[in-house]
Amino acid sequence: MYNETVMDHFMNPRNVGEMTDPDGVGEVGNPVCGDIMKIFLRIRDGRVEDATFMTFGCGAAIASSSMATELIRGKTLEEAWEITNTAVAGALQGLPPQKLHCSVLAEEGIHAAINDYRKKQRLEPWAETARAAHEEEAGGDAE
Amino acid sequence: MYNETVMDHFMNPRNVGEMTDPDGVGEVGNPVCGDIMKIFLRIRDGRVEDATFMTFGCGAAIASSSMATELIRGKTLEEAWEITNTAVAGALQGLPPQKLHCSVLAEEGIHAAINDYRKKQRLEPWAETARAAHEEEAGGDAE
Amino acid sequence: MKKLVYMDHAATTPVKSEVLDAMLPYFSEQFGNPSSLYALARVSKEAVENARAQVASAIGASPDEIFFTAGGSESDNWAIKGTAFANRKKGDHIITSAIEHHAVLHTCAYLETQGFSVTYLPVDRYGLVSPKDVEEAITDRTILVTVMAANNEIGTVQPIREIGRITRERGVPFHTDAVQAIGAVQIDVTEDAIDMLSLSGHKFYGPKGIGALYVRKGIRLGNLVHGGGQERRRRAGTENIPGIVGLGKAIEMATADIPGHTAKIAAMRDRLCAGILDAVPDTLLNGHPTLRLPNNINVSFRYIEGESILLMLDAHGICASTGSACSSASLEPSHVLLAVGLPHETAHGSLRLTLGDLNADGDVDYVLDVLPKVVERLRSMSPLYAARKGGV
Amino acid sequence: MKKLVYMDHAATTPVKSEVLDAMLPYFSEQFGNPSSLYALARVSKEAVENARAQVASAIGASPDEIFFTAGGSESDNWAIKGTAFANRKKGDHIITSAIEHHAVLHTCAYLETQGFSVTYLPVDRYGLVSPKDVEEAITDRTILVTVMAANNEIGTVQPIREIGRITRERGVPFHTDAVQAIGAVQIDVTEDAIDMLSLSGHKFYGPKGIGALYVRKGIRLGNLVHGGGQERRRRAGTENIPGIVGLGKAIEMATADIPGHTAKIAAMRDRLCAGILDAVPDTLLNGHPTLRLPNNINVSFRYIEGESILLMLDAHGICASTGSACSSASLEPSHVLLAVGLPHETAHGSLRLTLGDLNADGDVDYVLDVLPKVVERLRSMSPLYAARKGGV
Ligand SMILES: Cc1ncc(COP(=O)(O)O)c(C=O)c1O
Ligand SMILES: Cc1ncc(COP(=O)(O)O)c(C=O)c1O
Repeated sequence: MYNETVMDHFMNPRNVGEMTDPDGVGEVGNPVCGDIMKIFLRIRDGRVEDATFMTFGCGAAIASSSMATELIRGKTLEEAWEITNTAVAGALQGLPPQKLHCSVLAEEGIHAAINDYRKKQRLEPWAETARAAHEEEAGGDAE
Repeated sequence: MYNETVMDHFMNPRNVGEMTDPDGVGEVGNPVCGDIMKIFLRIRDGRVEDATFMTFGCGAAIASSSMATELIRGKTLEEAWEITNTAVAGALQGLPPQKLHCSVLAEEGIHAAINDYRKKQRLEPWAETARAAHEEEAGGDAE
Repeated sequence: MKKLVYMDHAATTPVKSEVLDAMLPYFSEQFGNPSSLYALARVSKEAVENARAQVASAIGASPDEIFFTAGGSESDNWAIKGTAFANRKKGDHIITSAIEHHAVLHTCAYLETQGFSVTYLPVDRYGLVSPKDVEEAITDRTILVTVMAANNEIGTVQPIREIGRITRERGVPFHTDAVQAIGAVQIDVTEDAIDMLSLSGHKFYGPKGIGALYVRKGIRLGNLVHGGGQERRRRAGTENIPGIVGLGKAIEMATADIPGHTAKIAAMRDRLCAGILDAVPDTLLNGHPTLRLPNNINVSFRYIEGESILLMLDAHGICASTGSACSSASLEPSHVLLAVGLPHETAHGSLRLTLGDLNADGDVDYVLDVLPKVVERLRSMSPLYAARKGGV
Repeated sequence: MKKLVYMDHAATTPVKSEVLDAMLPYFSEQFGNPSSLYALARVSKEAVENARAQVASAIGASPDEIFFTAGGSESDNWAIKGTAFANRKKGDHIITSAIEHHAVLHTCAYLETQGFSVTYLPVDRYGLVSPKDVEEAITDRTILVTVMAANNEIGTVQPIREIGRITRERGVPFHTDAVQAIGAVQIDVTEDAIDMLSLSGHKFYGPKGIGALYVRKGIRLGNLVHGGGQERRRRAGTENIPGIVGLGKAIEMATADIPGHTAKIAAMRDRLCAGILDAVPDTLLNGHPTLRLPNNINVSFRYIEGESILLMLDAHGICASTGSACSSASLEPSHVLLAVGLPHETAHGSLRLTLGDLNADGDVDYVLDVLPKVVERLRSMSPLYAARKGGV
């Protein structure tokens, strides 16, 4: 069902764990739907110095969290904001169609964490862009 | 589908053939239904001295003709008249349910031949007894 | 051992050894349920998808247009009922032919009890449906045309490409029962403009109890078997993996070289057919002289009845059929033979010989030796034959 | 080779070698179409009738009450739709339970679109249907009660004999989906007053793609698959002889000694179940403590999700399931677990282990070694678990 990259990020997830004193935290998802993703950020000079996650969810949710935190490490907040679900799924070499929402969750988690940081900095939160457009583009393995 | 007795009477039918100058002939059945049976009788002193048949039809029709002519040979006309379809099917050790009508045809063939003889003798033809009763009783192999 | 000459390939065929070999690992070793997540299940899943690609490629479809079923009958039922019930709001009229298999005809008859109306197109004396008749029968309430690719009794091959062209033009879905045609006639669902196509494994040296329905993308079709999410939610039931694998392998082999394979069978068939017509007087060939399946002979021997011919042939080890296999146990003469205009008594005397991979030239000689004697024997008992001789 | 521990016997089972051996002659040698007249066909016909007797005897039916189908899903569809459409004039109301297999539930949902009304009886927290609820739900428009004999996910065994007694008294036909029950629970259609019963070969070491429907004499039932005259005109399609033979052999073996066989499986199951509940905190056992299938364990591990458990188990060679096999690919938590009252997030964390002939004691030890670590590992990543720990 999952390709090797996904399985690698599921079996050996990068950046797992709660962060002590994070600069921004985003929690998205819903236990009713079977997935909750919590992204922790440490920000230095407008850059993501460290990013970790805690995830309750399926293989794709855990792999997406792992990949998403990898992708945003070292990026400026603007760059990190631009990491779309498509980018996450792409970096994972594709997700099954019914699992693309996990990569969407990762994008949302990053956004939530960045805006949490901005809020703490008393900055205006950034606005979400239309989601549908991303989802249409996202490629994926056959089921 | 057929038991050994039926197959024997089909593969080695007794009394096949047209009779020259028969005393009675009965033809029953209908080519539309796929079977025609013709019974020929030679009568001496009120007895069936000889009986032969010609049949167009399935295996059961041919076997029933063969068995029916066997059964009536040597019998008085009264006895021959009483040979029912049940007797024919029974002597054949049973027929599949959907083939019981072939034994009925044999009974009808005998009756037709006897009445043909009686007509030629300027005797009143005998009346058919109710057919349904016989058919109900008739046993048969499972299909 | 007693001699066995099998000439009933249209009824069913043995599973080819290569096909059985392909199936064997999936009974007891690679037995995983493809819906499951683990590695064992992925092997089954891949086997299913591989077979789907084999079936698709054999008929020019794409794999996601192929759905596995339990055989030709289920495929026919699904295509016809599924189309009818899903399009009820659009219309209630179905067009078919008078010589379809019972899986189509009885399904249509059932739909008539459910308020649909069905046109049964007549055929000419060779069993051909006229595309013009199809065209003229279409009304604005027509929701389906279903005409078989080739007939199972008399072997007549229908002009499905012309019918496909017409139905496509008129925007009416076209289903064809290709159960007898696969491996015998080249079929390309795109070129032939076919919207749905039924096939059945055991007719081309694959296993029994497995078939497929091709459904062109975009065709509206309700489900026949509801339940689990198998076959992309369109046909419920744990997949018959060995059956599916066998179907894939069998159709690949059956369609690899249709002209080469059929030429060999047709050569035997032609010699046998000519020999029978030559040796046995008062014999009619049913079906079309050239537009027919390469393996099919259907003849009527006047004055005798088919079942008794079969029994005598069986006593000589020859397996044959009178009409379709299903009708052998019934008392009705074949609806196909009646539709091509045979009188009842002639229809009753019909014999179908269908050749195939089990036959060799010696079989032809053997049948040519046995069959005329059998006919002669039965005629010698037949009052109709006696009357005809008398009459001449 | 990598270790493989198969604990998904409820999804499917491998074909037993004795069963495959019984099937093998019917693929390529005794391949005759049983509807035909010749000797070759009679061998097939006898094989089918022998299997029919085996199935009948396993459930206390008579052979002419057994009809072969392509599996459990077809049997369920046939029983339910066939009853509904044949009795439309009598009524339009069907009673079932909330925890049926999708083959029943989706069929009922389809019938709702066709004007029927369906009562979905609730179950208690163990998954039990109350016979009293059945009784109270029956109206004078009720034409069918369908309640499964045993649940495929949580293993709860239903009081079908009581339900049978009630429905028989009220004159309402009673169908039971016994797909999971065969070989695990003693069933006697006469004593249990069952009118129709579905079963499927691959759940008890028989082949996939073959099943049967028991239909008590005198029960009104329309056809699902129309066509040829097979199965006494009630289910069209050339018979899947090897499948039928395999089904017969498999059910004979599976029901030969139910108490002896299940005792062995239940002993392993009990040790595994106790071990899991012991080793893993925050774990709930789903289903009934005693009225359950002997091979079934269904537990919910709080704070983690089922698919990720399966993937990690698979990495260790352990085959298991979360809910029914079909739902593994879906995003919905199991309707069965929701029906017994589990909150969504707990339902998402469920694991089904179903033991069987492929297991030995060592497998229990192995799973008891691996599973707690897997749960621990996933919990260590779970924000829900962290929050719960924080909260204590
Ligand atoms: C309870 C129950 N009913 C019906 C079915 C359907 O059986 P099959 O997949 O063989 O069609 C299954 C198995 O999937 C089942 O567990
Ligand atoms: C033309 C045709 N359609 C449908 C069928 C039904 O196929 P099956 O018996 O595999 O269900 C057959 C064969 O019996 C056939 O010859």
